[in-house]
Amino acid sequence: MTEWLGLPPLAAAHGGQIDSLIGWIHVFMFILFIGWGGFFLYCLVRFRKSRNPVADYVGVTSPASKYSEIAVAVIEGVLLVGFAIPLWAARVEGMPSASEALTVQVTAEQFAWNVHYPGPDGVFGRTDIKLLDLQTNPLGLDRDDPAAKDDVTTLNQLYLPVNRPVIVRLRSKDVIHSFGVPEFRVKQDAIPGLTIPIHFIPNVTTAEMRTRLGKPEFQYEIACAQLCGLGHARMRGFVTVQTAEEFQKWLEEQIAEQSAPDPFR
Amino acid sequence: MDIPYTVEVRRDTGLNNGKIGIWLFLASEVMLFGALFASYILIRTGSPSWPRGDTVLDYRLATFNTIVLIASSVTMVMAWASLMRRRFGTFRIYMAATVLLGGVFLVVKYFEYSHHLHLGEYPSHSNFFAIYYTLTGLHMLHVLGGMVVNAYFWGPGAKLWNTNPVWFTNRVEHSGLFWHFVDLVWIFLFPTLYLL
Amino acid sequence: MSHPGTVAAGAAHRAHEAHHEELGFWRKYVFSTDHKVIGIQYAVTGLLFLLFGFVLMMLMRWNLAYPGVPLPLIGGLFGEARMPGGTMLPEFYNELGAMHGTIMVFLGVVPLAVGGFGNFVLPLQIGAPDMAFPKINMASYWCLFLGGITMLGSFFVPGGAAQSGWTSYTPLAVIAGSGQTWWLVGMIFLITSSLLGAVNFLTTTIQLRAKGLTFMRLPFFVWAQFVTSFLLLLAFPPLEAAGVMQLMDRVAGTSFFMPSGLVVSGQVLANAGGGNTVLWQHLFWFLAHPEVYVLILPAMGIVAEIIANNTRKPLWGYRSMVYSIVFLGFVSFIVWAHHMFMTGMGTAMAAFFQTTTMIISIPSVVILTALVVSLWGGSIRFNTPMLFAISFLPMFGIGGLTGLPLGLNISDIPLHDTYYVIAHFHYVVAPGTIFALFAGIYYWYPKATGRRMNETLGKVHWFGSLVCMNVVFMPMFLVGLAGVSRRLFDAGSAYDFAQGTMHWNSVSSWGAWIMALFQIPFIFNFFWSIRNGEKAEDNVWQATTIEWSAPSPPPHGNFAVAPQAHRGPYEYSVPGANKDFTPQFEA
Amino acid sequence: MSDHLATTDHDDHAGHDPADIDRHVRVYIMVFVALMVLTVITVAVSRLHLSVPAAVSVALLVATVKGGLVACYFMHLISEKKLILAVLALTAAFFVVLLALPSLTHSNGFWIPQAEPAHSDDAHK
Ligand code: HEA
Ligand code: HEA
Ligand code: CUA
Ligand SMILES: [Cu+2]
Repeated sequence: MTEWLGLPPLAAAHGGQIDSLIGWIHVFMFILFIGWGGFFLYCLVRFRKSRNPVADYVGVTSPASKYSEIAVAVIEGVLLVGFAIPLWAARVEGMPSASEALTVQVTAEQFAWNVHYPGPDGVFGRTDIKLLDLQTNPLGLDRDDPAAKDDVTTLNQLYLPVNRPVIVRLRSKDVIHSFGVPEFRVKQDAIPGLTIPIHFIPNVTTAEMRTRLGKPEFQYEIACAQLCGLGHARMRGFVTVQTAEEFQKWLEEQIAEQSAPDPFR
Repeated sequence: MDIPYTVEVRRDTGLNNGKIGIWLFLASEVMLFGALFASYILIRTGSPSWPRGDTVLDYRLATFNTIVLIASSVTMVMAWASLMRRRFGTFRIYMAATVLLGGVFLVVKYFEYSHHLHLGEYPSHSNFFAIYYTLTGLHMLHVLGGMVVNAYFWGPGAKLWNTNPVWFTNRVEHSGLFWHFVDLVWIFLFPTLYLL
Repeated sequence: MSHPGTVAAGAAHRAHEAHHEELGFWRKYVFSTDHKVIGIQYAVTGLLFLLFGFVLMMLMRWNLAYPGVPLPLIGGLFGEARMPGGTMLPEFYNELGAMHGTIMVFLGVVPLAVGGFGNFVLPLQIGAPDMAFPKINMASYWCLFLGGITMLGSFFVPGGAAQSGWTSYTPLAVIAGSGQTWWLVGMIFLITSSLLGAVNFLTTTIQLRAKGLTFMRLPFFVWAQFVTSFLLLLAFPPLEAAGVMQLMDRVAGTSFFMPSGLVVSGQVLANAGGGNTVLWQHLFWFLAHPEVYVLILPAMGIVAEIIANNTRKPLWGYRSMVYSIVFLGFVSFIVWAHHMFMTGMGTAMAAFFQTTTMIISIPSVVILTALVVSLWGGSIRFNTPMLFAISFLPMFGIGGLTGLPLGLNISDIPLHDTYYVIAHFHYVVAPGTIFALFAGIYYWYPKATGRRMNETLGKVHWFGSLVCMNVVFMPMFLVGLAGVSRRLFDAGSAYDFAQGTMHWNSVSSWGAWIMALFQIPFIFNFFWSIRNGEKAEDNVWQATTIEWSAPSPPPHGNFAVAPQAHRGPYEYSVPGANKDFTPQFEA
Repeated sequence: MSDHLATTDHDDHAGHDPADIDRHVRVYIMVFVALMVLTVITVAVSRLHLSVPAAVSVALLVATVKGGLVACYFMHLISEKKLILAVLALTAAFFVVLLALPSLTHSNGFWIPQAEPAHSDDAHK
């Protein structure tokens, strides 16, 4: 129901609820605006000086406006208590269990998204600021840590399996960024010093979205939404949603490639 | 038309302009220090360890300063009371004492600061020192401001006594309100920074 | 009572001639303590800054419409560091953006709406000879002036002006170039100015009301200024404190807002760490949310005055408007974190701030409804002030209503920090507040100068501005709904999903540039009418409030005989009266 | 009475005749003594090294009493006009809001509470 608002195509399970809230609230706004606006225009025409030379000291006596104000308050209350609060609770508290979900760590920096998969052991390898190297090891991952052996890191490329809950643990190395993926109806600030988990279920693969939109080049994009410096406009990442098998295959390839001994070390 | 109620009080509010003005100003000061206290709470509760004030600061100096500042508040209120009793000479003595006590406070503060700076404990040393310097520094500026105003009423400003004693008394009362407020802030700063 | 004004003038001159004639040029027009002169100083300063802020924005709009295309003709003027070959660099865009926001809010609208109209109109409207503390009033203006100079000067320091947005979020602002330090110092001046002003307005309103002018007989404009001043008084100090702390973080190396372990471009920052980034946001929005009501309440006050005058009937629901505005002021202190929904807020606090945000929209609805309903039964005159004032209503309506989806944090997820937010608040501040301010200028100009502004030019100005404002800002809703972030120097041209919105940016930009042309009649009118405008009598608009009993322009001291209020502020078209207005000041 | 300042229309501060002022002065002295005693008490209690919550409560309690004495007597709030008390009540309300809401919001965040510093545990010391 929200095409008319021009929202981007939807590709996450929870997005429908957000969209319908946005849709309904806009309907509500339009009705109010048309109602007030119609009355307003009518007054301007009907009570212009040439038509109504003598003003009426009392004006409106009907209580209609009071009822309309009460109606506004009630509707706002319903949207608030009925939708917004419970939906938010589901967003932040309905964290899927670590076993069913895929957990990924995304560390923002000026001006890139560092993606870190724990690999099959489900444990993120140790990171250390001293190992950090802007070119070769932007996360400072300690490859000697056993837990890091099967870890996979990528730059600006987030691969996700379709229809499986994802937990993205957001962090930042320097300033505040904001992780936004319009099609997923997801946005969360990445704040230095905090690790903020968000979760969602992507439910349309990139391939499917390409055919659906008729755009063979289509990619889900991560857009930084918080001013973070000169490169803010270029802090673009990509999300590729694949079937479970494709994703598994990709992950294994990456593990093989990245755990290979580093010839330069 | 002159501005009314600079000296006499307005019937319905029972106040003169200056009294309202100074209290409004103090209200904004409450919010100023409030923000700093709020920051203190948030930063302290968020940090894994926080030094007890008396392990890094000299609480004895601060206790001395507390006594000095409280004493200056008393002399301030006595200065005003002397004017109410039309004893201008006593007023001068009390006012001088107030300013001098303020000076003592600043001197002690000076030694305290230079001691810490000497040890290399700059504001950047830790969040404890950051908040310590910010809060006490801002407070010190207030002491300084209050001293300037009080010195003015002790010296050149006192001429007003001869032409409009009521107005002068009001002014001293208002600058006293500020002075007491500065004292009051210290009363909270003292335990928060030095004892806890 | 024939003409209280003339009597007032004569006597005022007799009483004051003696020592006021002696004031030299400097004391009279520059370092003046007369609220009217200060008000005009404020207003002109505010207007100049509005114009300046607008120019900054027109530059930005070039790069948004034609990203990467060199700016023709003037592009070379800004130097290689900012626009090499006429192409805008992101650092210059960020500079312009941060300064546009700061200047418009703190140096444009606040000085004009509060400093200008508050100073000029409020004492006259309550029948006072001046503000309660004239010297503090002067100090307040000069603090603003210093703040303005500091902000302007910051464009010329190495590295340029502040670039971290008007919100100056940490850590970005702490690691930014030296322009940010100037920004902070400038803000400290501006805050001090507003605090001094607020003390003065509050004391004046409480103490210097004319005899008989009870609180429930105050014009709505005075109420608006009164509540506004409370907001300034209590909300600004925390930002002052925060400004000092950010300054410490920058120059003394403290870490109030700097968490541990920051790594900037591969380098570990040498801060002690352990600070709290979100703390800055709390302190900033503790001010900045009330601040947005500082921008809107005086506007509502102006609009209310003008609507009552030009419908020739009392404001409908005056009492409920007063209660609403007081309530609104109160609640505005507890909604601030709706700007911070995406910082990781838990359910309980999110619910709290959403609820207060919904609550605070209700008094706005009540006030707007009362203003719209006031039209019913009127005998409406469409002069320039009235045209601007009635345009305010639907424009504010659009801006206010679009605040609702932002206020519910679930719908705020896709909309936060997109152009939807930009569109929302520009509808309230630009065709909202700015229109109300234009209305106020046309309305009180005769009081300040003794002459009216030209009506035809005024109508051209109104029509062009109304159309252009919508052309500028309506497309931004679409851009925002499509998910395009704000503060992108190239309008998002790097992103595929933003491609569908790029054409809207040129529409907005052309709207803005054409709107600039429509300001020319206004600027001309403003200066030309000082000498050549049609002469205005003291009560040109046949209005009822006390300022119209003073001569135009009012002399020093305003009234010779203290005026008295005998009735409510908007007694228009009283049944049985011999004329359609019964002023407050007539016995 | 002529050697005393009685502001016109001054019906607060109970008139301020000589006896009144003398009584005030006696009150000031008593308050001074009380403040001194309380200062000694806070310092003494802090020497006991109570547990943090207890120490904080005692210290703030004593400070509040001291502050209250200063405000009520030196600043005459005890006999001040309603208008000023109202302004201060409003300020106090927002003061509490400012103190409480940021901390509450912080403790209600859904981030991982003891966030490991993004990269290294003790990069700085
Ligand atoms: C004057 C300024 C002003 C005003 C009045 C408002 C009013 C409101 N604002 Fe707005 N807001 C801003 C200025 C303003 N705002 C600014 C500057 C920002 C961005 C800051 C930044 O990030 O840089 C912002 C951002 C902002 C956000 C944060 C968005 C985000 O960053 O994600 C939110 C969220 O809750 C919000 C909500 C509201 C609400 C609920 C109101 C309510 O008070 C609105 C209530 C009004 C109504 C409901 C209208 C009722 C009227 C009618 C019904 C009559 C219609 C009449 C006719 C048709 C004739 N605003
Ligand atoms: C009061 C506040 C205010 C006002 C009035 C305006 C007015 C305008 N603003 Fe602005 N704006 C902000 C406050 C304001 N803005 C803020 C806070 C931001 C966020 C900054 C940030 O991201 O940090 C912002 C950001 C912002 C952006 C987004 C930038 C980005 O995110 O990258 C854009 C984009 O188009 C924009 C455009 C405009 C336009 C076209 C106007 C036009 O409406 C301007 C119209 C101006 C006039 C009509 C002035 C006329 C004056 C005269 C004619 C004076 C005459 C003089 C004499 C007589 C002496 N603004
Ligand atoms: Cu990262 Cu904007
Ligand atoms: Cu807000």
